[in-house]
Amino acid sequence: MSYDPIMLLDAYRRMRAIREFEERMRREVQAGTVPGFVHLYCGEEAIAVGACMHLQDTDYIGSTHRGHGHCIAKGCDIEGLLLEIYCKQGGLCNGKGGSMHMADLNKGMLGANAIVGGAPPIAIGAALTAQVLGNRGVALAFIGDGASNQGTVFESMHMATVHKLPMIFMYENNGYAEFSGASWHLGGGDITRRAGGFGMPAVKVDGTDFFAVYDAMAEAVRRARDGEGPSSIEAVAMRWYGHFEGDMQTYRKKGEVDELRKTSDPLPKFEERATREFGLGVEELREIDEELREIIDEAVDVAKAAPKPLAPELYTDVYGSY
Amino acid sequence: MSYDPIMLLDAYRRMRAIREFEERMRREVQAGTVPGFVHLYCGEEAIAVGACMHLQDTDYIGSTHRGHGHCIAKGCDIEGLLLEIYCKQGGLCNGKGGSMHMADLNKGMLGANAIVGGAPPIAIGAALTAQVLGNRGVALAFIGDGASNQGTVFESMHMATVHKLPMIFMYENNGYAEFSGASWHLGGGDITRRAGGFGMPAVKVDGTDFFAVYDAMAEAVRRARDGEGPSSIEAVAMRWYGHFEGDMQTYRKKGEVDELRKTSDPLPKFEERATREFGLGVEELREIDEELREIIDEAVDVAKAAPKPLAPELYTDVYGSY
Amino acid sequence: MPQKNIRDAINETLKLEMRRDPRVVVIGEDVVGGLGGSSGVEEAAGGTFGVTAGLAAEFGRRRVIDTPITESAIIGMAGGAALTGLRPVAELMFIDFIGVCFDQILNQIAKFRYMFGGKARVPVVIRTMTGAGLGTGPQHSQSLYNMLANVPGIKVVLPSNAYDAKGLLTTAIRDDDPVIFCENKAMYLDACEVPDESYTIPFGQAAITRPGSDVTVVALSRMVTLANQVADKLAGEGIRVEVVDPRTISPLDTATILGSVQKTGRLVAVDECNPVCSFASELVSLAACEAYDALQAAPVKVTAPHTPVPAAPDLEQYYVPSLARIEEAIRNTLGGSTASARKVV
Amino acid sequence: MPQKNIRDAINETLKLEMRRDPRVVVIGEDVVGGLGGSSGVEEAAGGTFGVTAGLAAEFGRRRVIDTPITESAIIGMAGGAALTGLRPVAELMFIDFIGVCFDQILNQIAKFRYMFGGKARVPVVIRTMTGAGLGTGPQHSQSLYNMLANVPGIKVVLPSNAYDAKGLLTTAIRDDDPVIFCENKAMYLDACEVPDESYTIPFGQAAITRPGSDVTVVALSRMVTLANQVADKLAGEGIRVEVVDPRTISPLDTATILGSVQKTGRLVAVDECNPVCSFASELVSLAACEAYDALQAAPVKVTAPHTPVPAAPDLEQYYVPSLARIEEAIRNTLGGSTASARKVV
Ligand SMILES: Cc1ncc(C[n+]2csc(CCOP(=O)(O)OP(=O)(O)O)c2C)c(N)n1
Ligand SMILES: Cc1ncc(C[n+]2csc(CCOP(=O)(O)OP(=O)(O)O)c2C)c(N)n1
Ligand SMILES: [Mg+2]
Ligand SMILES: [Mg+2]
Repeated sequence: MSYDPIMLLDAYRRMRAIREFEERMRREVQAGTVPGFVHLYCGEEAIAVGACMHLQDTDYIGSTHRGHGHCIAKGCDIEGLLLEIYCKQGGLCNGKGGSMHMADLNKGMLGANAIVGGAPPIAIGAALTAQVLGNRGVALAFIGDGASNQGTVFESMHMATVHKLPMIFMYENNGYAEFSGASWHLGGGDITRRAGGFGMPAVKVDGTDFFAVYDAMAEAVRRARDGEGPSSIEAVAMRWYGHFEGDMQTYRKKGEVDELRKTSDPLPKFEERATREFGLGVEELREIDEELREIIDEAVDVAKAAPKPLAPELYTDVYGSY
Repeated sequence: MSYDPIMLLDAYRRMRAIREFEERMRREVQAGTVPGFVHLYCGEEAIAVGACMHLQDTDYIGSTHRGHGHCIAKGCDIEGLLLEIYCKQGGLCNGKGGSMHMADLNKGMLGANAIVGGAPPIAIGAALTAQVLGNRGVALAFIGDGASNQGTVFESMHMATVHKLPMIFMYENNGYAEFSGASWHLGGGDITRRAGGFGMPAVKVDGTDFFAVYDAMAEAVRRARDGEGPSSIEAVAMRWYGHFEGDMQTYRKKGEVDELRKTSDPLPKFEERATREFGLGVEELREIDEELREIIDEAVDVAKAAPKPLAPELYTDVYGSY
Repeated sequence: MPQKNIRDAINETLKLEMRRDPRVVVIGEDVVGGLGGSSGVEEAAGGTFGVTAGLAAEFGRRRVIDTPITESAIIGMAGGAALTGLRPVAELMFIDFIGVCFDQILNQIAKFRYMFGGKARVPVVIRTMTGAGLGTGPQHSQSLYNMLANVPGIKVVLPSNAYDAKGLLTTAIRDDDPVIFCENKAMYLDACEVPDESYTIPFGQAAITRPGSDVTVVALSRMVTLANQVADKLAGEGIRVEVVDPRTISPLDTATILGSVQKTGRLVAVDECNPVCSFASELVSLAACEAYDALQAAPVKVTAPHTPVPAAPDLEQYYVPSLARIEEAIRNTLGGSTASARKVV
Repeated sequence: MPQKNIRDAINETLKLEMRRDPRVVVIGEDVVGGLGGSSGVEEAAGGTFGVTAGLAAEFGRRRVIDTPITESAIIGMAGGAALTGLRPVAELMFIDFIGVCFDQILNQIAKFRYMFGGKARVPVVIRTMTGAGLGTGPQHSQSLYNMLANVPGIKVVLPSNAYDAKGLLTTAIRDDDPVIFCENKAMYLDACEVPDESYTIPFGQAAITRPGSDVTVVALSRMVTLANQVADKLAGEGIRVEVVDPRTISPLDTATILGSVQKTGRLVAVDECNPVCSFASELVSLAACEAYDALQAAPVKVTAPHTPVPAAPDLEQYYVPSLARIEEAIRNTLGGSTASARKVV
């Protein structure tokens, strides 16, 4: 496969944006400035970006409680996201959604979702819209390894096969669901084999390898756009941090994450190949790094300084018409 | 495999009882004497009986809206069943359950269930009890082809594999879910392949062949009792009648059922082999037929004549203690 | 004007709206039927009770969409389709099945607009069947609309006749918010005059089906029919019963209800739900909090008891509010009391 | 007597009951934690908030059962186990997740005994977390217990302090009916005196946490704490507030509530549920129907508004009933009215 360097630069920018964003969020949570539960995406950047590089604003994604990375990969505005995480006026959802319920329909982002397994049924609805309108749109649901056990997820896969929906099930196997390991909670099952049982192509890839995700996704998107129905991709990439910020992670052996950082960091992995094989310049990547750091610094400042929603807003937006 | 003739006689008796019972119910529904929705089991007798011949009263089954056959196969009292279907005093559930909710815990029958996919989660609970108490008990859920698409069913299979529960998933693929055919509603999926994806042994058998069901079940029960975990069996046997009594069945081609009666009637199939290979006498089978006809005739008379539940019973049995 | 029953009025409304707007699609189990069947017939069902009959023939299977038995996926898919440009009318065959898909209603569809800061439109209608009385037992006879009225973000509609069914369903399909449309399964053949052309009935506007000044009876769905009958009977005795049919319970026309109570000073709330946290309790609470000074007697609730719906028709008849119990409640609140109806309940 | 917080009181109760009866098992997501983890640690969680900590060490994983994320199977399995001889205590992590397993509660567990003609015993407890105030947003902050109170066949318990939590949970585990045990997530660290030994508190028996004669405030769970504080404050002004904590809302101690209203003539119902068909509406309805003659003023409801729970803490503080709103309601029903608390709501 060959890759457009402009696409690759864009992909790098998005992965780096996620990394910077999440590392900053981590420090902010530790400093106590962020309300609610926060679940970080570090280590899994290549999944969201490898997937979303194939999608337009008119394609849709359904997300999870660990949704920051999906939002950034799908092109949501960084400042809008931060304002939302800080629950401020002008946030993507005007502060009513917060970290676990961020959405941006204009960018085809159907919402983070604090109900595990909540998003796939919604995402197949977006796929149905594309099918009925015949607009070659596709929809994708990000689904955790833990979420892969939820009945709603199986139902969604099944419905998608019956109706040959233009749908992609992107499983993010990050090794854990809360404080339990996937090797246990998947029982005798295997995400990919289960998906295959529903009669759709199902592949397993290295989720820390942007190119692996991107390639698998290319075929899944082609199938979907050509009306051939749904596909499943299981991307394996351990999460670097706890289930939520504050998790003591006693279930992990010491040094596991240090090891991951060394051997499986999606960013250096990408950079190595992209610079070696596809001519990206290390220089320009560092410029991107710098630029993103500034953007995020500024956006965090803006978010912190922004006004809180006013009390009467509690009552608005329940209905479109009353 | 060799078969105990006493067991075979018993199996015949149960299958014949189901057939007589259901044919009689059909005439009664047509005569307008039966309240509520009634779903008949004719054509599928070998599944319930092939399964239940391996079970004791202390083993449990979860059933469906099409539950008469399961009840009879599991040893529930015929008169108690009829009283219940007629919603009379003395019915298995004192008339509060009716055809779609009959249960008999003393016989290990956890209830017919009018919620499609409702029973499997309950059945794995019975399997959990057996596991925790270490009593070598097993549980089995009957699940229709249509029900096999319900999230609760997938969740139950998964939970059973994770905990290696002594559980059997007995899929009754009778070709249709209401007015839609299984070849369509299963999409690209296949019941057995899907079950296999969860990591349990999964086999497909001819559900009109008692011996095939019985043999598959023998291994599944052994595994379960020996603590090796759950199994799935898909037994294929078309239903002879409509989804419910009254269904016009325009989705079926003319003559389909006549053909089934000729080629795939589980009773003659059983009789042929049982008399030829295992020494059952045609004479004694005819005596059983006669006897059952009388039992059912009498029980229907009893049920029709029995007193209705009295108004105050509306208010009882909501709680054990108030 | 032509007479039409509720089933046909709903069917006609679906057709009119699908003709009017290509984004309207119908989704559900056996809304057409016959796929995968051996006869190859085009339509084997048209809905369990025939409500969606003929839709596929006119609009094709791309817009009239059969599904497997998988309610979470049905409702979620309808919600997701609504978020992204369709206007789905999903069918939840019986409201009792809400348990297998409740998250998609409670936490997803109902909350999208709010969670997303007002930036979502969620034009989805969920048609479903409610009500006891047909001997269908504990899992096919419930009402449960009280639970839905409790959920912010959805609208809840309960038509009591064919004319209202058409007008309210038209409004529901054109509305940009999620609507649960409750069809009482015992009423499909109830007929009245229904115009052929489209019309809308606004949400949150109660109908006074019997004007009166002695006592206010608020009733819903099939209970309106019973309340009207009792009102007619008592009119013969000179008792002027006002029957108010809210038609939509979320939003609720509190002004009309309170206005009536202010006039009559007496309230009987008739409701097929189980009593605790029921819609009847809500009505009584509304009157007690907002029309306290006008009340001249204790309000009376006529509801199902705190029991599941029994399968036995002989018990079920005592489960559902009856003419006798409604009449007794009216007499009670007027100060009299007939012993008769108390016998059983 | 030792001081214990609610978390520890519940943990201790589970241990005592598991020691007492080998049929008691605990089932839920990460009630232990750590299986399949790389460290091999014995217990990585003990419940999200540590409520089940140490159980596995004492009783082993055969009785303290971790599960995948699969709530329908968890709740159904617990129900089926209860039908067949165990006494499971299942954990539904947040009550908001009820949507993904509601059928197993609504149509299965709650109805077994009735559908089966009284021949089933269903000794299952579902522990779950309710309540807003921690900034956890629309899908992790709901109350929803009103919906459960509506369902015949289950009992619904909401302790307001550690002493009650222990006594009520003991009763729940020993009860042969399904019980939903609602733990307010903002109260786990609230402590009071709790004996070390086992004791039971009967269901359907309200506690009067503040005796008074001017106005009755009925409150639940965390709202009891607020109501007590307001009562204490107003006592300084000579206003004698009686605070009634029903403790169980199904069954409900109507006698104590009505007795109090009969005495005071005034009712304020405080409830964290959304208002329509809420438990507050049920309380007002109870008083209006059954204590009509005693009422001296319109009852007042203090509830959450008809909106989802917003993520923004700055909005959430107006969502949850507050000291100010309770105080205002009390003054209103007493005839006075302070403008202050109205500002926002
Ligand atoms: C229906 C439901 N059940 C349980 C939870 C609690 N919970 C939140 S995240 C989570 C683990 C999810 O694991 P996984 O799907 O692997 O996603 P990850 O956190 O690893 O990204 C759980 C159990 C929930 N939010 N919703
Ligand atoms: C949750 C739920 N959805 C839908 C229905 C309506 N319904 C009753 S039986 C049935 C078909 C079931 O098909 P299958 O599982 O194949 O069983 P069969 O009738 O063929 O024995 C349907 C859709 C229901 N009772 N419950
Ligand atoms: Mg995970
Ligand atoms: Mg079938």
